[in-house]
Amino acid sequence: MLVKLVTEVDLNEAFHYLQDPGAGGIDLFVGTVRNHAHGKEVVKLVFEAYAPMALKEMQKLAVAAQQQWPIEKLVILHAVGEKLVGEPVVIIGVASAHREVAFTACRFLIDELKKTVPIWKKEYYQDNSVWVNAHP
Amino acid sequence: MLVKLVTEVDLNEAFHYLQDPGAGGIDLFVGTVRNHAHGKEVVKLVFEAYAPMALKEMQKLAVAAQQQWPIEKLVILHAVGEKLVGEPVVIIGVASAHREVAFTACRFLIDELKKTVPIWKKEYYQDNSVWVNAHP
Amino acid sequence: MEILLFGITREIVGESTLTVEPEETLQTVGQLKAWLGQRYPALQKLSSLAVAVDSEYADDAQPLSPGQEVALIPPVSGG
Amino acid sequence: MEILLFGITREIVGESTLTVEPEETLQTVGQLKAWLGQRYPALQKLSSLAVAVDSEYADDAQPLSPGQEVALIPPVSGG
Repeated sequence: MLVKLVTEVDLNEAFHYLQDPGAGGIDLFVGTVRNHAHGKEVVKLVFEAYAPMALKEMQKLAVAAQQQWPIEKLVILHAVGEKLVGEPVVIIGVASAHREVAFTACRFLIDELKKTVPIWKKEYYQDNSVWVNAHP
Repeated sequence: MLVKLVTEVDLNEAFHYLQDPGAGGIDLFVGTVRNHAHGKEVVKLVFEAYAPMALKEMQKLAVAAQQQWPIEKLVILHAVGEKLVGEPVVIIGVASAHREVAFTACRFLIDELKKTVPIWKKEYYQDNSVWVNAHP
Repeated sequence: MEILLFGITREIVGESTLTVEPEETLQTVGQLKAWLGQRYPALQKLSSLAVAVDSEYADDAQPLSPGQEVALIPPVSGG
Repeated sequence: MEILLFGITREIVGESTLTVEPEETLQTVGQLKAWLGQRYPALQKLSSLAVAVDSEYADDAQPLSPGQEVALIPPVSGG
């Protein structure tokens, strides 16, 4: 598995790592910065991570996925720092013999990452900024 | 939408086309040549297409997906010609505001492509070759 | 009438285009399929065999007329 | 004891590390959370507040001891 926090997530790095003679299907999810959220225009995002714990939690998710499904290769890359609209911030990739596994495991990994990995996103709008999910 | 038959599918071309200010999630499915099929070792694949009809059918699938889900951008790239183990042969990409749509539409497109688009794959093993799906 | 052939149908017939003479008087897709099946029994052993007219899937009742682009579509296996 | 702070907890406290003096005698994660909530009422308004000990999520009963790495984990929002 390839699990990293980086300043720039690299789709080619992910794909080259995932290419495998035993893989028939590779699913790649790329989260990108959207220009609107909660009805407001977003200017940029800033990501902050508790790096050692974030890596540990991402590795746990990778292991959980590998225990549940027959996975050939698996990638989790997450960006930290400032990201502008349209830029990629997270890449999840799963290579498997069959595409069902690639889709299902990829979906599992991004869903769980958003629940448990200690990374925080601050959304900057024209007039203010907010730590996402911080308040009810 | 970007729908093409090509000799080499290009992941970067797909991703750059899909990047969109309104997209929060991009799902990319990449089908690659697996080293085994039906219990035999695969040496290479050769893809042949009825090009004008294949493009029309891929465009129909793209339109069907866009009618069903709120999609920002959509890519279908399929290779023709000889492909070796590990090489990509098809790329499906969907960009949407939310990741659920990206995953669901991407899965729909690859599943349907395999059913209706007039492209044929010949699998070459060590000792012989077979047109996939041709016989019961 | 010229019939475009792909994949295993091209290999069964041995050419990428099959010419059907006008005197065969094939008026529908169904008649064309029956005629082909008699001439090339190996076509009958395929999992399925569709016909496309002007690059659209056509059913057996569809009439054939000069100037159309007709193609045999054996079981697809893209992706 | 040093507490690592991230995201909104760093902004609420105004520093990226908070030092808790030994005389506070906080023996469990639960006691630490109660102490923090009193000193920084804004922490109580968060959707959730977890504590990590040695970079693992810890429940309220977990004992605290010197030499551990302790961190506040406000609601995560990666991805």
